[in-house]
Amino acid sequence: MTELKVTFKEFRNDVAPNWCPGCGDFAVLAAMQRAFANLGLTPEQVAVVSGIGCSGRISGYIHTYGFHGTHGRALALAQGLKIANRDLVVVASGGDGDGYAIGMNHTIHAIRRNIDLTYIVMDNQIYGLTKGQTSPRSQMGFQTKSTPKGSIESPLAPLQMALAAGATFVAQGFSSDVNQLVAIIEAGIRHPGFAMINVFSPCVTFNKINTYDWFREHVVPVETIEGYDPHDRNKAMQALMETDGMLTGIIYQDPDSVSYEDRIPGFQKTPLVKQPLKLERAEFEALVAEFM
Amino acid sequence: MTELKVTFKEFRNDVAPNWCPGCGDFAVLAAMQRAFANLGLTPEQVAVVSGIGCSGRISGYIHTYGFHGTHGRALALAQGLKIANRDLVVVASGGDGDGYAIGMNHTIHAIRRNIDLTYIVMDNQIYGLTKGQTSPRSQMGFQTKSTPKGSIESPLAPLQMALAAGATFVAQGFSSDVNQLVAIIEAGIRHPGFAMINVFSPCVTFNKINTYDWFREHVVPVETIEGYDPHDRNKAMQALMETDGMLTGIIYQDPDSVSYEDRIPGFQKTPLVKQPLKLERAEFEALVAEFM
Amino acid sequence: MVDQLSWKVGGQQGEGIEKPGDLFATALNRLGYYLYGYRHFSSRIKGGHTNNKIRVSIRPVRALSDDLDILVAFDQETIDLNARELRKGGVVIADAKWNPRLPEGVGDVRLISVPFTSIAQELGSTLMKNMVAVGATVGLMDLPVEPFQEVVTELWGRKGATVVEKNMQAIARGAEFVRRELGGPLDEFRLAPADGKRRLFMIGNEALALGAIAAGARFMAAYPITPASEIMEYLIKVLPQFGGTVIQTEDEIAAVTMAIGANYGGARAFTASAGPGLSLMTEAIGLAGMTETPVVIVDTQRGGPSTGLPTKQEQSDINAMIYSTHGEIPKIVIAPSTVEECFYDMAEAFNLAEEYQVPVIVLTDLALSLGKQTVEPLDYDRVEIRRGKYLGDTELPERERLDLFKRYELTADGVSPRPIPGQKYGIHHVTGVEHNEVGRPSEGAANRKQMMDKRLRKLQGFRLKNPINVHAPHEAPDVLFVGINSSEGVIREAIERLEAEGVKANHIQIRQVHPFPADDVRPYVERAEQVIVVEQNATAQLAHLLILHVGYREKIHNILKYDGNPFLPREIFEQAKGLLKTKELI
Amino acid sequence: MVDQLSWKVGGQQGEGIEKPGDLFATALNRLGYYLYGYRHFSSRIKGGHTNNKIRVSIRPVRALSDDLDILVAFDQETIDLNARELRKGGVVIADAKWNPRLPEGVGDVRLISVPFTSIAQELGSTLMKNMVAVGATVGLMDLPVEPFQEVVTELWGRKGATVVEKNMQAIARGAEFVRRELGGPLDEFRLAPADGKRRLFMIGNEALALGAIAAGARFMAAYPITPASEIMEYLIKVLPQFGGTVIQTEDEIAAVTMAIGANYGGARAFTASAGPGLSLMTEAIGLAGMTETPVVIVDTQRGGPSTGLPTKQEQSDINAMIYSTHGEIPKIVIAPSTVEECFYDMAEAFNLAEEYQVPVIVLTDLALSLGKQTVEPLDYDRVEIRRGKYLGDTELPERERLDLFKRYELTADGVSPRPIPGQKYGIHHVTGVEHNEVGRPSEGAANRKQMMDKRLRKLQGFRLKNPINVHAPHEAPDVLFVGINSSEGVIREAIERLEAEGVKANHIQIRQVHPFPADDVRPYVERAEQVIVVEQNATAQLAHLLILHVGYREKIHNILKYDGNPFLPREIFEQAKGLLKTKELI
Ligand SMILES: Cc1ncc(C[n+]2csc(CCOP(=O)(O)OP(=O)(O)O)c2C)c(N)n1
Ligand SMILES: Cc1ncc(C[n+]2csc(CCOP(=O)(O)OP(=O)(O)O)c2C)c(N)n1
Ligand code: SF4
Ligand code: SF4
Ligand SMILES: [Mg+2]
Ligand SMILES: [Mg+2]
Repeated sequence: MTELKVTFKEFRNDVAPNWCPGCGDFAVLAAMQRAFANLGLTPEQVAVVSGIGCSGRISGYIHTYGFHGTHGRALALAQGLKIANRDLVVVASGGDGDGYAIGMNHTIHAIRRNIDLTYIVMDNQIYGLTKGQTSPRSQMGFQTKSTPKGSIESPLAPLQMALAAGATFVAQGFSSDVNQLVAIIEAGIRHPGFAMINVFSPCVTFNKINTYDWFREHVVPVETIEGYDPHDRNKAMQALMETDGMLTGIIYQDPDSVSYEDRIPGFQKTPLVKQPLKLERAEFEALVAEFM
Repeated sequence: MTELKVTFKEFRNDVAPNWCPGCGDFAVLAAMQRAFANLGLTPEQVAVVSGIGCSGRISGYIHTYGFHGTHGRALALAQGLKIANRDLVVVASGGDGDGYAIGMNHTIHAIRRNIDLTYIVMDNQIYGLTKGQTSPRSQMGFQTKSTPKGSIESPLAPLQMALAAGATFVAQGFSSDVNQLVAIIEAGIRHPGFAMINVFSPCVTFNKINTYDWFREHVVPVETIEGYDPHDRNKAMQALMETDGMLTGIIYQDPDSVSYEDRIPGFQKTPLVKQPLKLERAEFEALVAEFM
Repeated sequence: MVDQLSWKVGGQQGEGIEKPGDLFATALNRLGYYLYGYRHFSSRIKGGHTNNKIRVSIRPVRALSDDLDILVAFDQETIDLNARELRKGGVVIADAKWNPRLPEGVGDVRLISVPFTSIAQELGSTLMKNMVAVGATVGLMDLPVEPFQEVVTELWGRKGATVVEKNMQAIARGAEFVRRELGGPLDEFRLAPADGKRRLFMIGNEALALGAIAAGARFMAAYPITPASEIMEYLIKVLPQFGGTVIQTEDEIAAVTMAIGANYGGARAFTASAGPGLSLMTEAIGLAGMTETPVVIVDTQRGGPSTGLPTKQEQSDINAMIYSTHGEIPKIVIAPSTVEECFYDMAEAFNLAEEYQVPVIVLTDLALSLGKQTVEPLDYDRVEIRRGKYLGDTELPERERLDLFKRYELTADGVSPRPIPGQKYGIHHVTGVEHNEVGRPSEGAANRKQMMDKRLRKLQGFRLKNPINVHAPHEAPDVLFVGINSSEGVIREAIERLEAEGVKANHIQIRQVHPFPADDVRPYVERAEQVIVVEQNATAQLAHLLILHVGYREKIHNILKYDGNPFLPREIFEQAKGLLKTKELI
Repeated sequence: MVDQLSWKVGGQQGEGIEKPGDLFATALNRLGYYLYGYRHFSSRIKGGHTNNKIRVSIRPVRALSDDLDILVAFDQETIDLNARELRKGGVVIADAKWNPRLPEGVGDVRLISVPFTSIAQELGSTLMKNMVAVGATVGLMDLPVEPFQEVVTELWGRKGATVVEKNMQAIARGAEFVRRELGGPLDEFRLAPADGKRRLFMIGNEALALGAIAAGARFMAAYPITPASEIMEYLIKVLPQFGGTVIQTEDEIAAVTMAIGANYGGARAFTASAGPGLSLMTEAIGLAGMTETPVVIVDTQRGGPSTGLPTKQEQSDINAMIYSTHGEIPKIVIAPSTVEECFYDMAEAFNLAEEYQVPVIVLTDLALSLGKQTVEPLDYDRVEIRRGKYLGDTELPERERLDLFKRYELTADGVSPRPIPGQKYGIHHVTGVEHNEVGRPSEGAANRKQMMDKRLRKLQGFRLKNPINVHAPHEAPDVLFVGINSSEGVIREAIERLEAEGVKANHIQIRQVHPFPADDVRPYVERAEQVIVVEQNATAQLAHLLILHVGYREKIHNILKYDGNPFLPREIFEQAKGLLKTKELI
């Protein structure tokens, strides 16, 4: 059997990422590759859809189908794609600016909709690609190019928002703990519905506050919480609030989640894209007859 | 002193609202007029900015300054306006589609920013003006024009989202209880920062489920909760989750809220709009000298 | 007996006045008459005047008539606002209940007060006053009652035989009352018999939706908006039968982007909206252009700018549809003129989108999208499915693991083969950033130029099968009329009258808006003494396209209308006469 | 001695190679030389080749030179990519550390290996290798060391005298090394002395920001994007001094809408972005147009479409800026050609926005927005503040309580008086729905027409003070060059060479893009034998504006470039010669 086993190398391509050395996004890339391999997926079964940002480049660094879209719209692309072809494993990804600033609306509504996708946000609490402005995740007082006197906006709590929006799967990883991240992504992909995964992915170039060390000191793995039950939405919310959003691991999963696709009236298991385009003459005539 | 007292009639104009008889929005209009009067405001001190929808028409039915903008963007207009003239009382308003579908992103970021505005969402859990499609507030299974077999998306919990976004004032009213609503709006306007107010405002024409009676049965006024403390964010979140978002009254208020305007470095108490446009020659020359 | 007749029903919005109009029109359609309707309504739910003007004829009609033969009024406001439109000898039928009266200065018009409400009450429900009103029309026009029986049964059959019976009684009573009042049928309201053929009766939006289904679209993502919502609402009802679905998105950006995502996945998917939605889609349309992802987008034009006149007729998005989005992409814009063309063009749009791998915008206007009209049979066999270089159902040849598929291969026609996700040997990358042949970001100058050239090459020489509709009987006409979208019928009627006065007029209707079919249009412009571009906007957008692409600026004149109402034949006729007079042609 | 010289420094992005370029340029600026720079960079943070090409001259320069005199290379890639650009006898200065070599086929070019790194190490930090490189240039060009001392002190003074001293030593050591290597200064690298005047040295974005402040803008709402971000970043630093602020919004829709809200409130506010942002603003721009709310929007054009080439030069948003947004609004689009004009036009944009109560788009391109250049003194006295019918600081006459202010009064010029919220007798309503004079929604046909006419009337006959920049020495020129934005300088250089070959060439640069200044442009087109429109896009957008508004299609030719790089004088010169030859003019 060993020769059949997919390894993460199957998901590597020959592009050298243009991320800065040490960027947290390398770990996210590696974790995605390993998760895909662990799930026994083949490259053509997967599509990685990404937004614009340093993080958004990820779709070009992985050997799967990839769509690098517009800023903030990865989830809209991904949802359309999944509706077209529900056999695909669709992973959307991007930065915290992409997903929580310009794209926040789609994030919330994708969560509500619960289409079977996995969404990975590389949360570095800053805008990397545009060279270091504040992001909705930047802490109050955080000094950046755009907030030289410190940010004066309250940072978003994306996972609390996700729970409030009715998320059925909420998890958080950290680039320093690739094993945990792999497990989270695997679980997210297996989850029947929308999996919301926030990853602390340090920007070593522009964010000198929320560094690897800083995160290491601040994260609270769910395992450290006695008897943590990831099936209780209210408790999950409480735990997030109490840890100021620093909880990592699988924070909440609805065991009864039914994906959007499975709720659509008349929607088939056979992907749309494999169904015939042409109507039968009789079908057409029946439709038209309604107008006579 | 009586002759000086402002009455809500000051805020009435001569337009007959084109809302359906019985629409919940009439009560919101009346409550706004009474709240303004109770606060001793005069019409020119107030600007009502609204979105597009049945509810959005409200800016035309009140005798104050009014700006009826584009669908979903009332808050962006309102924030710009307030920055221009912080002496104004700015109230933004619109429907649940306006604020929680197309405009949700602005809602969240306005909350984070905490500019001193009051935002009133007339939440009828449906799209009124476009004749009865599902809204992000529609319950699962809710049948509308756009969901004849029932909605299959999980409804948004706007006030939980608001708390997760760092709201400093969160309240909920109901068109049947105008007195409560007046009190909420007054408190919201007095609150130094962003006041998020959701109002159950039934659509008598298209929503035959979430009717006045339905709400009457389901709302949970905060007063009915023993020892409810509106200053505890976590408790407020819990109470919202436990009541499935049906809590009414002032649900949370941060007593230490400092408005965005008061945090902006160098921002004056004198409104921008009253400051001179022209630079002094010396100021200009100092700026330019930096480039030599 | 008359060949045609114009009927209008009016009342307060939200009071169910759609019913009598629909019933009247459907019954007459069943009798084989041709119909053309236009609804006047406001951006509010209840209250405010609304009306439905329907033209009935024994011959095809594609325009409103200038005047009105019969006005059915459910309130005094309806009479006050519309009575002036009645021809000499026209009739107002109104509910006796509120003592209807004709306004001052309305000349030779007859008012018949029919006790709509009391008859309905006698029959058990005031709701039936609508039926009494229909009956009054039946009496006035001396119509057979059978088709009404049929439609009433379809409408209320589920509620039981008594309900049907009651409603039919209401119709009979209304008819009887009017017959008695008139003392016998008036010849001027009796239509010549129709051919009795069953024809389709639908609005443009329904035809667009049918076209999409016929083309194999099984996914629509959309956000509600007037006057586009019916497309989505129809598909929501129908698509589940075919395994498809509609997602009502959070906004139009999500809608179009989802449609792009689904097309990337290999499905045929689309969105539809009106001006405000299209404006929001601007960035995404550029993404489709840059990534060469097919996508179809319907723009049902309404009164602009901004929220504008959401329920009114206009044709003012032409420029925006051609030029919107930053940078330069290939894009196709087509504009059907009739409901039939809505169907065929919509189906064709999906072919074009896939053949050229570009966004295709199907442009309609409110009158076309919402006007209900008699429609010639829609021909199943005319709907082709052509997917161009789509490889989704092809077995791709094996290749080395990292030898990515050249999704953007530089080809002679600029179009590259297109595998879809899921295919084993089709892996490639797609990006809105400039990219190389396998879709990887590339900033190189040479690659950039090649890729821009490739993309723009795709539509060089592009030509629809029918880029313009031509009615050009004259070799050397006095005037060429040029129109777009719903104006075809009204221009033709104006031309009939002009021809009757000796004017030689040709007429083309622009269906291929972009790329502009200059070579097709030019000969007609050249041959004409004068050109009159008829369009519903204030800045003569279509005329400017002519000037830009064809020239002959000095020949080109405009008839513009931008008050929210569709053209009437008389308006074009008279303004054209004015323009022609200045040229001393008449 | 030479009058001008072209210098380039290159290396890996994110390795601080901006420093030596800035230091070199600033020092030469202090000496009174004129400079013109263009940075080549990529859409990534670290890694990837970047370079900064700077032209230095004793006379004003507004274009890059075709070739290069000196290339300072921090890696072999820089040599490989740029050595071919060197003129015969040009010099590469490179770090000896990595054994630099000239690529095959690079002809008569001299390579000087300077031990950047080892000298820096000796001085205590490899970071100083930049300074050694600057020193090498100083040596090669035989420059005085004082201005460097000055700039180094400004840069590192805060870190203490030792740091300054060390850096100066690094410069001295580099200079010394090269002098020794050359055995004395080479005349061909010695610049003729400059006038020693202190001039401004800045990028277009800074000038735009200064223009906004000078015009009284105290609020900017924006979302970061290349190549616009510097505007926002500069204002973030500076506006607090003047009580103003910048909000970094959640997206561009919020940005422009906030700016509209602030303008409605009576402040002067604006936003700035590039193509993708502008596309997202499409709907809001329509709102500003419909509600007649002034707003200024900067579009810094970059390579499109979609994300395109975010760090590259292009001029491809012209059509989108004119025609975007559904429906029809009055709108002004102006395009400065120089950094000075960025300043004045930006300030003027606020006047126009308020005088006409319309959105004003200030269009630049990447080369203009980011190219750092010597700038003539900015004249405080030339900045006027004109607010048109703004009534915000007027005592309004008393009126009845419900007698709303006629914010949309129908006036002869179409512009209506504008009170602002807070004024006691100015209460009115504003809406993007069609409205009456007091701003209440109105669907009436007559009102609609009046209001459309009113809005469109505002810009009838609109004309900037300088709608075009004119360099037209010839009464009957062989050719008229037409350009836009940053191409002014490069076109002028090409013309100089053409004139040297006997071609008579006029030149206009379009500053008023919309409404198009047809009457200003026409005479120049008429008089020219041939017209060559030089623009950086693939579809000849500017040329089409000429054809549409002025005609003379047969005369109009294009020189297009859309590979992401700015024009070089030679390219225009040679292509123009080609075009002129076909006309047998040369
Ligand atoms: C519509 C639009 N606006 C702005 C930009 C410029 N832009 C590119 S990436 C980015 C934000 C990057 O931040 P984030 O999403 O956090 O990604 P990171 O680079 O930090 O991974 C911005 C503003 C754009 N490409 N498109
Ligand atoms: C960009 C845009 N998209 C769509 C519309 C159409 N539209 C008008 S109101 C509305 C939603 C109304 O629902 P809601 O906001 O809940 O307000 P309500 O009418 O229920 O008060 C929509 C979709 C629009 N005006 N603009
Ligand atoms: S700038 Fe930050 S986010 Fe971007 S690649 Fe570098 S380290 Fe990563
Ligand atoms: S449709 Fe509903 S929301 Fe709109 S006015 Fe009528 S009752 Fe109110
Ligand atoms: Mg980030
Ligand atoms: Mg609603």
